[in-house]
Amino acid sequence: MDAATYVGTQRRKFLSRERVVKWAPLLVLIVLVLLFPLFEWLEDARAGDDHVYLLDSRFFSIRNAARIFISAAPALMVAIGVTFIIIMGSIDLSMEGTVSVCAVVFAFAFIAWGGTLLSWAWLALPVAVLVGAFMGFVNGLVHIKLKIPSFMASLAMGFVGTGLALLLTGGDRIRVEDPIFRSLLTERWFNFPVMCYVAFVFLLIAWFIQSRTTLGRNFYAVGGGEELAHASGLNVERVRLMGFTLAGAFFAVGALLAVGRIGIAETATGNNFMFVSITAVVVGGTALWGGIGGVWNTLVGVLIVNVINNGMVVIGLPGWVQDGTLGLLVIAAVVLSTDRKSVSFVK
Amino acid sequence: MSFIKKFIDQEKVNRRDLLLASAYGMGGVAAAGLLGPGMARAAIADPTVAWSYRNRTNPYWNEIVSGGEAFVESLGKSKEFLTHLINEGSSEKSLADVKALLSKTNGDLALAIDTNDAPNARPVVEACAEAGAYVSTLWNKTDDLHPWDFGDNYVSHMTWSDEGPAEQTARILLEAMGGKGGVVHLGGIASNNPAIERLNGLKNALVDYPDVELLDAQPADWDTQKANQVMSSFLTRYGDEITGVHCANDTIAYGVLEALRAEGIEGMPIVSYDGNPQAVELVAAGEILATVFTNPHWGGGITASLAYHAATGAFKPSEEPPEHREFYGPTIFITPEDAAEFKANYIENVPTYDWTDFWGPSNGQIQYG
Amino acid sequence: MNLTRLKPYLPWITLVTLTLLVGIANPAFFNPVGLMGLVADIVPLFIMALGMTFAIYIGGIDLSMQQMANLVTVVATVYLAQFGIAVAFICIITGFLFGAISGFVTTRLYVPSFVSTLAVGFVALSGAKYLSGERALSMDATLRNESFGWMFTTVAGIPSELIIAGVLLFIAWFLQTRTTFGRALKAVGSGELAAVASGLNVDKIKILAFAISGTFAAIAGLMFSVKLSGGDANLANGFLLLAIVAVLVGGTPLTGGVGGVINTVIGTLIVVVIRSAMIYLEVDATQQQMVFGVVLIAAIALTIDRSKLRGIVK
Amino acid sequence: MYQLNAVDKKFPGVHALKAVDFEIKRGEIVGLVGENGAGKSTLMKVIYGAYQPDGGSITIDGKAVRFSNPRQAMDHGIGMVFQEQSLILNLTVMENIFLGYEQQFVSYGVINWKKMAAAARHQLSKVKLDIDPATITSELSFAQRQLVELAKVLTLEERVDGDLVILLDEPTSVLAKEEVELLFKLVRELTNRASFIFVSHRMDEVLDLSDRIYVMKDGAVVDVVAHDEAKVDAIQHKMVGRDVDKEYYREQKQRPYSDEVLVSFDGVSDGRKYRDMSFDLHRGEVLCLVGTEGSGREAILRTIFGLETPTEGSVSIKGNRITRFNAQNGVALGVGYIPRERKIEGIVNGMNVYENMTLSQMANYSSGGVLKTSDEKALARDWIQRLAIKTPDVYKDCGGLSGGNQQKVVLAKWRSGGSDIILLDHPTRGLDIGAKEDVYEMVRAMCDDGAGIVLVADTLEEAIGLSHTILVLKDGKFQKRFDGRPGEKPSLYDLVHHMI
Repeated sequence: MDAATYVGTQRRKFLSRERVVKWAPLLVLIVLVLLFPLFEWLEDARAGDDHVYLLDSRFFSIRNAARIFISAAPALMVAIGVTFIIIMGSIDLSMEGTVSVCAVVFAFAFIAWGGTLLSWAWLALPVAVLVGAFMGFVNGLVHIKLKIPSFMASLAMGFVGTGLALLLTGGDRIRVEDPIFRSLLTERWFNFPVMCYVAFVFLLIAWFIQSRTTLGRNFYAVGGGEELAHASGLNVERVRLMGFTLAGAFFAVGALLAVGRIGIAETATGNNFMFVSITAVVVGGTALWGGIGGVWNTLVGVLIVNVINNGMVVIGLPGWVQDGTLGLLVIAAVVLSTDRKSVSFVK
Repeated sequence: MSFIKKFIDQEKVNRRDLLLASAYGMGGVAAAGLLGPGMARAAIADPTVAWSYRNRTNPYWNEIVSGGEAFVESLGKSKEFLTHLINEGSSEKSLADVKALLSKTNGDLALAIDTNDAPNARPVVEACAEAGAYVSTLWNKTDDLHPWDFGDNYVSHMTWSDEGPAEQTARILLEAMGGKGGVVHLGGIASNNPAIERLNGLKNALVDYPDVELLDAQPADWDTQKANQVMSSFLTRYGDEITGVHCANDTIAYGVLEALRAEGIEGMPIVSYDGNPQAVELVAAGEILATVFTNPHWGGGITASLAYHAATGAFKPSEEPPEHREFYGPTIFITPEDAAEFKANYIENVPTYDWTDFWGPSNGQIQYG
Repeated sequence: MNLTRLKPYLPWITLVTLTLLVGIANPAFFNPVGLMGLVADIVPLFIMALGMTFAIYIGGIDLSMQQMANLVTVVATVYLAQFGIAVAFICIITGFLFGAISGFVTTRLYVPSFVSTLAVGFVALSGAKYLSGERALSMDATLRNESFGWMFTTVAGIPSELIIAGVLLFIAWFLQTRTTFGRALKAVGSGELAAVASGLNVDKIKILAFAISGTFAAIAGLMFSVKLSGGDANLANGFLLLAIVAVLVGGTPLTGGVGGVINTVIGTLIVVVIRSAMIYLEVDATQQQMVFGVVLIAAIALTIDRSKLRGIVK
Repeated sequence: MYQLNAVDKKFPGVHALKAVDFEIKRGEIVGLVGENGAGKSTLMKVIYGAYQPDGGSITIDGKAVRFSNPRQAMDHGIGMVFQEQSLILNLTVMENIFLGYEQQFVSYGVINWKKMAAAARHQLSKVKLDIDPATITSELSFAQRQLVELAKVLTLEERVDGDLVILLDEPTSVLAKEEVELLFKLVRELTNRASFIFVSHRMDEVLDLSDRIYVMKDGAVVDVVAHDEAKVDAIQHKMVGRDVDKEYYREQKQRPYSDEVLVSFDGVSDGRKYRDMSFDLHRGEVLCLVGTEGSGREAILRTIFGLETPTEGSVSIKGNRITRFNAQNGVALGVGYIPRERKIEGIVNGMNVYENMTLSQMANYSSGGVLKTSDEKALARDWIQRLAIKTPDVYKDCGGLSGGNQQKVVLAKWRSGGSDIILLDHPTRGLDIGAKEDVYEMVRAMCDDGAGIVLVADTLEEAIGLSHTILVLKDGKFQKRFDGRPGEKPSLYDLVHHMI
């Protein structure tokens, strides 16, 4: 008997458990998208109005899709950044600080260098991304060189970031009025503002990094088995450092889109990004213990969270119910997209 | 007031303090003796002046701070003389910071404070009275807490009755809507007093406009980004039914404006509150119909000034009438017609105030309903 | 003395060094009354950190504590008139139940505690908003003093709040070090699979750990509510991150099984010293948060015992 | 070709390597044996660059070299196949093979997956493994993963100019017998490509495969034996410095078991790993489950302990039919489980000796939930003495004990709690001879005390030597039952015949 014939090859089943779990987040998203119009239909039906399910839905419309995408775009960028970190099995909680600093630095530079994209002020865009990357780099250095677990290192770096943004602005908010920059929001192609396309391009870039570059694949290697990767000759520290730097750059892109959406850069620009982005990543099916998931999962996760938020207002849920409903739906989404058989225990 | 009566009153106050305060168990007269002057302390020659507020990300608080700084400069000191305590929206930090500062200054403190949340006012005031410091509060306090229950140490409380002004801006809005259509309200943090009052203002106005429907009211937590998202969801739910927007403050209005801009909607009637410089610009440009200026610069300065002058003994709060201890702050309406004038008077040239004219611009004693 | 022998004492050393630094820069810091007050004031934060220790000790985290405390401030304020001091039991039961739900979602539904507790926290927030009618409520002063006035008295010169904290600390310490439950917690934190293979009911232990952290959150919320004489759905905001930081700085790493409640005492004190140092050393207000972050990194770098992190630092 | 000359390595308090001379020639397979702690793993770490020697020199083809990390060693043609499987399970096979060396497939920053797949196929063909290189590694069997691992090391062939030296650290520990034979066949064929250093606890395998055998003891090489002169006894003698008992498996101590049934399986299936399983375990019996990896042996153990719920049939323990399967029930009925993953499932790393020993029976050492620590310590001291556990005191963290002593702590945990149904999953895996003998001694002692033992043995010899009864399984199905009375024991061939 020969080695090849003995160990043989296993055929993968078409509808394996892995596959079902893999597509569960998308399924959840679709269900949610179909669910909210159902409530609208019920409401109108009870009032005795004509309402064709989906067709007459205000939620299920292109205009609302655009609104959801607008609110999702900055969060998506931040969530993509943290996705890389979570794939490595680490966590990054510094996004609120980094986003604020990048937004503020961008606004200051943009205004100082001309205040319109048609001048040298366009340089403020790459400068902001560089600043984000630098903040991520420092975050990574603190984590790796001081051997502080990423949770604590990034949490503390988040404080530093927010503090730095406050120091820079002294509490002022900076308006970015340039109509060309603001066309991110105001200019629409095929019903969707430019910022949606920008976000999509960066999503593709992230996907490219994840699937076609050594760095991206190394994230998975580190997340799948850090010590093993190290033993295979991988410079794990370098991969980690690059990961945090890359995440910082994506946080910066998120900051730019956030400024583009509101037209204001301030210390509070970064608020709320932490829990939203991490929740989105997890809801999308990227496991907190690393090695599984990716940027498409994150897209689905971010959309789930934003669809829930938008849908709850659209169907007229009272304010106080919304938090709890979000909580319950998040649990449901994570439960459905976790392959329970593959994890021995969860903490 | 006779000497005897005064003494008895003083004793009452002390006993009440003994009951209410005294987390250290050193309340009342005994503590006063032990710690130094305490309640008996008449005057502090050179107290530390501090302002405790929520954060620096809201222009409103920056205005407050600028007032506080203007006041210390009027004393011939540098801006840096003013100590800042920022609570970041945490009542726990607010109280802890005050306690630390009291301990550091040994009670030689004149404190102006917004306690972040109404319930937090009591422990803050009690701690100050305990240490013999002088405190003036702004905005948040519970209805059962009064300066006159604490002798001289709780100098004053200033707040704004937002219901009336909010009602007036609402009327401007409803008129602009032609007295019909649908209005949405984006509120502050739901449990904050101003948020409640401003919504009530709108509701009061709506009584006279039966053809206008209040489509929805959702909290936007004073936050531009949240307001932006809530507004775009409103647009989905109500679409063209929305013909006017009532915002609880200016930062919310910014988010609303951007949500409308994203949809290419122009000329939607909007009113807001606070009168931040940026909002005034927007009023001048006609993008916002009206906002209410509460003169935070003056509020910030005069609150610190009251605490300071009480501390130095320049006036004795317990001898002042109730309307000098609990009073409403000033409100100024800003509409497109007077925006330019307002801008010239209040923003481009910050007026120089007489910080010893404590109650000149104030608006009467606080009424509890 | 070499560094390895010093390691277990690093949190202590950090605390003492920080205290001395602040004290030298501004001797007023050593005023005993002020110090006592400083410590008494952090009791709610400390109790919350104590609860958090249980969640982190088993290798999880509890992000619902702040919202739980918010809910409890409302529950306490709303039901004080009706139940008097018995409202404390309602609060504690509320905390226990919500914590148990977090634990259930984590263990039985396989949702990582980072997400499950966050989500349960949202549910608690909804409850708080509903119950409070989205308003700030205040307690009736007489009722409050009748039922909870004792919290603000002193026993032999020591504030009752501190005594409560001490009692809770003792209970937590006893639970952790002297009981089968504490031993089981350690086993779950250090080697969950071995605990399963030893026949321990690991799910039950974890659910209980989260229930305990919920209970402590409730006690913290109750004390805070009484202290502030009121409640609303945002009252306890700002506690969460500080409580986590306190636990971590004390030397209980997120990996579980190491550290414990005594570490949390030190951690909380370190956090408080850093925070009051800002005021004593007159750090500019706009710089405080940044300084806090930097000092935090230094403190964590000093206090964590990396040899106990076992293997990789994630 | 590759030489270590008087290499020295010291750690605080330990002289791990004492002037070790070591040499390997082109195309040679060199065995490396020694008891735990003899310095084998230190020596290997020096060879593949994880440790830097304190003294002596390393030469390749006469030229002195110095590696500061494994990567530099790899660049000199030295590769390592790890004992613990070192593939990253969430990556594809080809990614694993080229992990850390992806650069060759990258142009303009982009990985060319087709090119990598082709290269990976080439590597896999060296180990005769015909799988899609894009397969996710977790979908492979253990045996397949072992081959992928070897293929990964063989990439050095293309990458490095000189000759290859490949270290195989316990490569057979997770493989079933016939898989081992296939691996050996492959290794012999591969000697035209590389030299091998083979480390194993299984003496027969080392003898079988190696051209020369280095015997280590106490950090020094005590003998180098050529293949033809190698004798198990002689080598073991040198390793342990004493004679190994001929009656290795304590057959003379095997006594007949009683009629009392402890565990009874009647037509049990778990729906996945095994089907229609029926057997009885009696008091005093060692019942051994024999089969290849994946034959369902472990799943049966886990069912008895209560970690898995069967879908069909009935399980009775001491006459009680089990309806709710959980570990607490199992423990309460006297079942003790000694898992294969000793460091992960056996002991709690981070808890001390007495804490580990009472973990399963805390109720006995507490009243009202409060622990009686002095009783615990007394228990621990008693069992430390009974089983001769080498530990400075009862406060020692079990993670810091040697493998054999960890195993003794686990055994003490169950035995001290009165468990009389003991499930042994590879109890001697990774233990040196001395520690193995201790375990065998304990197995006999437990039987004498009236315990019933279900064993999944590390080797077939062990299975034959220890058991009263052998059940052979294949693909989750019962094949054949053998009676193992001393003198009538089945032969290796009998078993293998039914296994494959």
